[in-house]
Amino acid sequence: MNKNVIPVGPFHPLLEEAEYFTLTVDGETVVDIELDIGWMHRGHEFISEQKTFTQSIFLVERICGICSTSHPLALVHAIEDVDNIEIPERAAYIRTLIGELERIHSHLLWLGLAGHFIGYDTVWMWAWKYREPVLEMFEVISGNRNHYGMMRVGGVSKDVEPAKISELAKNLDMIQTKLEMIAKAVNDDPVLKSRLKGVGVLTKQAAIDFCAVGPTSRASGIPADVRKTDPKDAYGMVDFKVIVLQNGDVYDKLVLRVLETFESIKIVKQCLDKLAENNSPILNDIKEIKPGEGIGRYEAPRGEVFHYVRTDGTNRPIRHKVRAPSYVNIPTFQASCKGIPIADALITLAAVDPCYCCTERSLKFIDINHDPLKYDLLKISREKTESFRRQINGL
Amino acid sequence: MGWYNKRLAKSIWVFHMSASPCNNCDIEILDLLTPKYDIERLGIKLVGSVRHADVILLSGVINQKVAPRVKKIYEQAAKPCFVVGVGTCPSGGCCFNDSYNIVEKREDVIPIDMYIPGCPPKPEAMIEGVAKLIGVLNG
Amino acid sequence: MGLKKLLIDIPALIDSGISAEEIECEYIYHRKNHGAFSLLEIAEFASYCRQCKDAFCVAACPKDALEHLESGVIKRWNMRCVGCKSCVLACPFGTIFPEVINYISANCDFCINQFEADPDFQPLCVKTAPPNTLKIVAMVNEDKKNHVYFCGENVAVKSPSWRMKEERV
Amino acid sequence: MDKKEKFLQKFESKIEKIIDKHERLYFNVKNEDFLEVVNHLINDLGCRLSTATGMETYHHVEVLYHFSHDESGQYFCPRVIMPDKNNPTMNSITQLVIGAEWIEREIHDFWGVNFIGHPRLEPLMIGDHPKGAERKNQFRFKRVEHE
Amino acid sequence: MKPEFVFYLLVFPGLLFTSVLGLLIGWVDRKVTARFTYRVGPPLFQNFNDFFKLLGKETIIVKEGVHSLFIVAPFIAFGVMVLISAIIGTALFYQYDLGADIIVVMYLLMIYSVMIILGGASTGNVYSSVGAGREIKLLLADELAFILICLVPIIKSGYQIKLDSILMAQVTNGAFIGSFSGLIAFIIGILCIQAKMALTPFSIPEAETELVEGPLMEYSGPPLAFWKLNQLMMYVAFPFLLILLFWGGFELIGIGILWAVLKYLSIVVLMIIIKNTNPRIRIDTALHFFWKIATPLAFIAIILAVFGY
Amino acid sequence: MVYNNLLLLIFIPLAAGIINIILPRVIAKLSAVVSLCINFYLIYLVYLGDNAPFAFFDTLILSFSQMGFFSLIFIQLLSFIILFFSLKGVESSIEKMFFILYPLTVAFCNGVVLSNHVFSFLIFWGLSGLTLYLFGLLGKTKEAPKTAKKTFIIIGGSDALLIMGFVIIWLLKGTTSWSIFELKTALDNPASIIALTFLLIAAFAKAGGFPFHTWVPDFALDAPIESAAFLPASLDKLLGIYLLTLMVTILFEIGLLVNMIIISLGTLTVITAVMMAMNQHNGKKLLGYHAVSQVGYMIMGIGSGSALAFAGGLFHLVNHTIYKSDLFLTLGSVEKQTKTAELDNLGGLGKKMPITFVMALIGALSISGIPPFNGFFSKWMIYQGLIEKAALLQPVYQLWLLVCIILAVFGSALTLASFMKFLHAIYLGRRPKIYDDVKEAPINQWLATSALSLLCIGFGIFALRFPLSKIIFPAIESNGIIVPEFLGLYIPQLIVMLFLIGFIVGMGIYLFTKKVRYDEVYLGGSEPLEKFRVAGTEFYNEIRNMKPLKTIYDMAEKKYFDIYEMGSKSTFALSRVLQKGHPGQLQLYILYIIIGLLVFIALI
Ligand code: SF4
Ligand code: SF4
Ligand code: SF4
Ligand code: SF4
Ligand code: SF4
Ligand code: SF4
Ligand code: SF4
Ligand code: SF4
Repeated sequence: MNKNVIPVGPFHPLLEEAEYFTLTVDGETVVDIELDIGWMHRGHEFISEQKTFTQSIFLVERICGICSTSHPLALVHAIEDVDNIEIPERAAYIRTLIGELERIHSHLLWLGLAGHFIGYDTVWMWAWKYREPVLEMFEVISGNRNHYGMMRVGGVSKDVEPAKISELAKNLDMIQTKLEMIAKAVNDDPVLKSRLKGVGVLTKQAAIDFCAVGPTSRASGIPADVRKTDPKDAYGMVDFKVIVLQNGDVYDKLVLRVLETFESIKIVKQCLDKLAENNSPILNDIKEIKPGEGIGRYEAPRGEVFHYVRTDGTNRPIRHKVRAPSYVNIPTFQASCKGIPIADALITLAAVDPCYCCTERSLKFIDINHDPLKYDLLKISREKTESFRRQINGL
Repeated sequence: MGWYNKRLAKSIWVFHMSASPCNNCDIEILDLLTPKYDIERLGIKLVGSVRHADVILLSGVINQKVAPRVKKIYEQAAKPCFVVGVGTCPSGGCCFNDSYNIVEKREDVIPIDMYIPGCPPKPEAMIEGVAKLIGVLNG
Repeated sequence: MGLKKLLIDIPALIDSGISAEEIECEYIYHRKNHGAFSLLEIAEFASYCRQCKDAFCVAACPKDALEHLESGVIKRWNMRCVGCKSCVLACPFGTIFPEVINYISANCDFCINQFEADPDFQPLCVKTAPPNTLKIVAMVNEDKKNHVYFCGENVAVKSPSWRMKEERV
Repeated sequence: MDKKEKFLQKFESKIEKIIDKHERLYFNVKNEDFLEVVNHLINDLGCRLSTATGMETYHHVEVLYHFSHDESGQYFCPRVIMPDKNNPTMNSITQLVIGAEWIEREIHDFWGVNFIGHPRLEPLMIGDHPKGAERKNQFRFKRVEHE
Repeated sequence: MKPEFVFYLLVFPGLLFTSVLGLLIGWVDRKVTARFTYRVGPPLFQNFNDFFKLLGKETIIVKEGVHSLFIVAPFIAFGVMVLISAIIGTALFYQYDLGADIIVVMYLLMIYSVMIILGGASTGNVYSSVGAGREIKLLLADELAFILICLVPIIKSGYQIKLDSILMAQVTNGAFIGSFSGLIAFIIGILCIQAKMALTPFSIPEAETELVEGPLMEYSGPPLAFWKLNQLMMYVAFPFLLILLFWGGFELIGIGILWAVLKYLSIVVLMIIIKNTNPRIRIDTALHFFWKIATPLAFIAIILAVFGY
Repeated sequence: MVYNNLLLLIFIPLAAGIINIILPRVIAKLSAVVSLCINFYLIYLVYLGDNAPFAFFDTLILSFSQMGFFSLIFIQLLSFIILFFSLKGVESSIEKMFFILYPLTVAFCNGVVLSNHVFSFLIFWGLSGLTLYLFGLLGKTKEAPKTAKKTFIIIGGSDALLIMGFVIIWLLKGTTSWSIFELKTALDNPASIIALTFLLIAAFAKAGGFPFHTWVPDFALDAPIESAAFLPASLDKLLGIYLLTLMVTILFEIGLLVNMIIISLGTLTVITAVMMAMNQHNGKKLLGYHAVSQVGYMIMGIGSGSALAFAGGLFHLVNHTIYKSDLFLTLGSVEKQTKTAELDNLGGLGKKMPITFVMALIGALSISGIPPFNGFFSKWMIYQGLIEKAALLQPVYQLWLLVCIILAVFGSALTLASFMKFLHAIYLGRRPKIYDDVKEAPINQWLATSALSLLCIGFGIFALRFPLSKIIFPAIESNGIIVPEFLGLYIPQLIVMLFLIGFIVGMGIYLFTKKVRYDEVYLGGSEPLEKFRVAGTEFYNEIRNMKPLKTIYDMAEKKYFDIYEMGSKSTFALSRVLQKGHPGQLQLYILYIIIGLLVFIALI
């Protein structure tokens, strides 16, 4: 047979990031898929080892902006795991609140993008319209729409002002009713259903073999959810269900995400209630991190985020490993994309909700030469600070 | 070409190029298209092929692997084509300056005409940036 | 490391006029790790510091990062310190060297790993420091006459010490 | 932790340097026994491979695997130590878990670990990019040259 | 060739009229779409700005491609679109046939697809090639149903194939849309032109998020401007064709003008609504839909028409 | 008597063929060309009225008829152009044989269309089949002998039926005249229907109508491509359709039902062949299937009993021979340059062979019936004829006819589709590296294809002015059919003018505003590696894999519908005997025909 190969990427409107697949096709049927990553590789693990833990939290937030609190949460879990640090109850609720709000916005984002990818821009616009209030809630809580900077080792950095809680709850109710409307519209759409049902099936066995996590695996019938199996923060104290569906196709992934959004709303409501009555401090200001190693994880909207840190007693890790959910979910394409038309393959690629940003963080190299890296603006500003300092010292 | 520039200013088709960002800028760029911000009312449209683009929205510190591609894509764009660096990443490298894998001088890879700082910049900031660009085009 | 100790000769170091930044370190886990800074920090709090009762430095620290340990020695908690150097300004005795109190703290592991492999090992700090300022010595006891004091297991400091003068040990 | 106890008993002779703290179990395994342990973890205990961490220390290169036992939240982390820093070699677990393919490729890319039995040991992240590779070599194993 | 033909072609209802109306209707499309999604939408002259802006941009030609074909394709398509709209328009507005009957129009319409395919594929771009493949498959899908529905007015007008005769037949006997067969054919006709214009749910060849605009991917500058213009001109030509074939044409006196505008707008808005409430379907689903659902329905319309319903 | 233009028309190429056996190659080419040139002159003389019939011992053997003259013109025209194409580039090992067979074939074909006597008709008919077989044997592929055999058996078998058919007619008629033109039979008894069937089979087999078409694609694939352009694409079509025309006008009185059946067979031919063509991976085979599918239109037109459609059918025959030879020849040029006609391996040659590409494009658009090319005009006439006919029928017949019309119109969309694939796979898309130094075809080749393409355009735009009014209408009217007014309206000149105005306006704006830059292909930033290509041959996989079609295609691929393959199994013994007796000698073959005739006469 003649081999036709189609490259997808690195800049392809399918995803907002640079990614690169080569699809071998027969007509329009994908017979083989090859993945090439590294376009987003910025060396987070390496940078993190140059920064203090507190800085690292901000750094890992910038691993990826979509679920930008998952990585900080997993990192603080890991650091806390080194030294068995406890956090105050209020902090636990705030963490959970932020985490779940983020799940809502992230799932809505995916829902919208999925609509966009199959040319259904109306879904995109609607989903994103109601994602906006979630971002506003973030702005009320943390001051930022994204990259909230809320996590700290031992607690959180900002409190939820009690006066705002009722407003937030009201907002949430609004979102819920609107979401119910969208969910209904999406679920009842026969064209959408016929377009997505049975497309890009990831079997349970394949999900296990590829170690898939998060919605990708839950849609294939694997009931794994870090929030339940390793409840940190307030997850042990709130009531919620883990949604599991069986078919593993794109449609199930869609439904699963929609249902999960409602669970998240439930959790957020509980957190808000608890926050209204609880008055403990929000930060356990720890003094130092002992040498040791720790594992932290968190159920990001896309699945388990895994952080491993090893410390030597300074305020920096000596090894910081990040494993993002997409890192294990993306290879499942090899199982789910073969033998289906290009149009289906592309929506299947998107159904995993892959984010290459965090798939391609990574690694440190040991360098004894301290060769200075060259930078521009930052360097200039640092030099400026340095000269100020010298002047002050000189005085 | 004042007349032409005015047309250009009223019809800016943007191509969105993510060169190792954290994705947040990209999401916020997309956010611009959605109901709350709706930059289509300024005649701005997102296009999929760089051949159609008038403005390339570049986000992210450019890493070594993606740099040649970024350069290539810029060369493949139909001129006139402006490059707007969205976010702190293209303007200052954000927190990635210590990385071994990013290019040292982004301007060597792609001539950036305008920066919109912020991490990520608020959509309002981006709109303002775009408005400034339009202002420049209008002369 | 056994009996070997890393001796820091502070007067000699000051005399040499060379900044501590220029002393290299072969600690591999962090790039740009100034192992010597952490040595100096140990040394300054151990020998120069007057260990004031109502320590100005402690009071001045905006982040509560300084603390009197039970032994009287001041300890800087690296998770709290933001390197603002208020303590440097506050100390009436100029005890605290500004360059060592950094936000990003450095570490010296005394090259234990290397010594395990090679007993005659000379660490990079010893090699790159001005002659006789840093050296590996085999000592069993403190040599108070020559103002050589031990801090912890692996370090010896040669410096005039307020602690000794006031016989507060 | 019933499972953990049993595991420790079963492999008493094969694992060492056990660090056991609240639901995380770190232990060293020799390369020869490694596959057996992993096989037990995956097929008998039903663990899921979270990831693996490569790291270089003064005298060796090590790879630390993280197996999550999802039912109980327990982590099993076998650590394989390779004393030959210039040419670290160990067994690949890709036959047991397909999902390890990328993880091991990445470790190969950054730490030069040769996984025996890996189907496709090519650089993953920056390997094929000449400049990246050059930089990577600049950074990697400087220590060895220095001595 | 009479001189007024040039007027028909270049001014009304041909080039000038169709392109201006097309650009305006393009705005209606974007505006309605925007309102659908709670947005404001672009300003009135947006499409004009887009068009003139593209004229001033660079044209990039792919080195390895077939240059002349790449450049000529959009203009041939443009010429054909102008021609078609002039033919349909003269029939509608002047009840005069401009040298072509309905069969010719049907075949002329194919040229547009041919040009998209040739222009796109001439670059050697894989996406364009896949897009070209889809374009032709889509053409096959809708063509069958389209032939059928074009036969309905032919039958109903007593086997007339001249456009003005079909129109006349409606003037005397009432619009065909009033009969069962006419109605069915009209509805299927809307779906067919939806597919011919490659609007969602049939935006398969140019699937932006899959194929990066497919055949148009490599185009830039003036040729792209003309492609976009062609697409917008179809917004005029196709509804006009439907009105001509089924809805009794226009009666441009008094209240009739309002009726004419309403007829036209209702078709356009219906298309926009379909476009906005459906996801893009797969090409095999489209084939399936047109061949196994629309065609039998259209055939029923034909049977009804033959028996006079 | 010796000097008779009609005889000379046969004799000169015959002589050229025979002396070519001893002439060296270069002169052989020359003699072939010269013989055709003389023929042109002869035709001119005939046109001027010097068309005395040729009789042999008082038996009228050759005579002039408008229909025959019509065919004659196009036989010479096509032969000449294809000969010009073949002057350079025919494989040297077969060149000698080629230039012997070529004039012979022309001679035989001329013989068929000039024959008045049934016997001469049959003999020339059989001889033209023989040269077809011999051409098939010249093929270089492994399958060539098998294909040649298959061709021969189908054609030869149908010849036998043809003979029987004529004999039946002759017996029914009960005359002593053996003139073709005096055998008109009414279809009122089973014997005449059998005769009609036999003749239909012969015509279909020669022209390549369903279900006797199966030799055409195979022949196209295996025989030398010039001969594929020469015989199945043009001369055989002319002969087969000539026979069909004879049948519907001269030999039989045809009723409505027969008309409908012939139309349906035509439709079937159109659809089945084009569906098969769509999924071919070899260019020659694809063209071969199209050669079949287009016959469907002619059959529809000629068999419909409507004058307009009849004229359309004849015109379509002309057009088809033109554009199909054009397509075969361009493919031949490509094959000569690249050594392959496998669509999978080709691609992007449009840049390297621009003239060939344009000619192929024109051919492809003509065959797909895109206005203003010639293919459209004839199809348009056929549709009109059919629609006109439908208007007069009972509802049930109306529906039947409408289905045929729909399928025929759709068939041209399918044709367009498969030619888009054809063009894409050969000329567009990405060029594999190995073809980087492919050159444009030699001048004789592209001149030949250009001539054909010009004919495509000219016949399309000036259809009414020249080919229809000067050649085709007279041919029809000689049969007593008056061509009525057109039902629809199509003024190609006007359409083209108007189109050109629009086009020039657009082009003008472009030329005024253009700023051109050349660049690499844009693939989202990835390197344009050689492997990133879409050959285009799999465009129609979705259609192929659609539910009911898939089984049909699978069956077709297993040759369930191939009358020869099926027949060869059942008539194995017979065919083996036939094979033994086929060393390819002329005398033997003539002997067979005569024996067959005698046996048959004896039987009756
Ligand atoms: S999982 Fe995806 S969205 Fe979340 S941080 Fe990682 S890359 Fe971003
Ligand atoms: S402060 Fe924010 S923008 Fe600045 S470098 Fe840090 S993370 Fe980036
Ligand atoms: S002023 Fe701006 S930069 Fe400074 S802290 Fe506030 S938000 Fe950050
Ligand atoms: S500027 Fe900030 S938000 Fe934008 S890509 Fe860079 S890190 Fe992400
Ligand atoms: S002893 Fe070793 S680790 Fe400590 S400062 Fe010296 S070189 Fe660095
Ligand atoms: S550092 Fe200075 S102020 Fe602080 S205890 Fe020592 S001498 Fe006192
Ligand atoms: S430098 Fe650190 S220890 Fe000193 S005052 Fe500032 S925060 Fe406190
Ligand atoms: S160093 Fe400057 S910015 Fe930092 S805490 Fe002190 S005063 Fe604030």
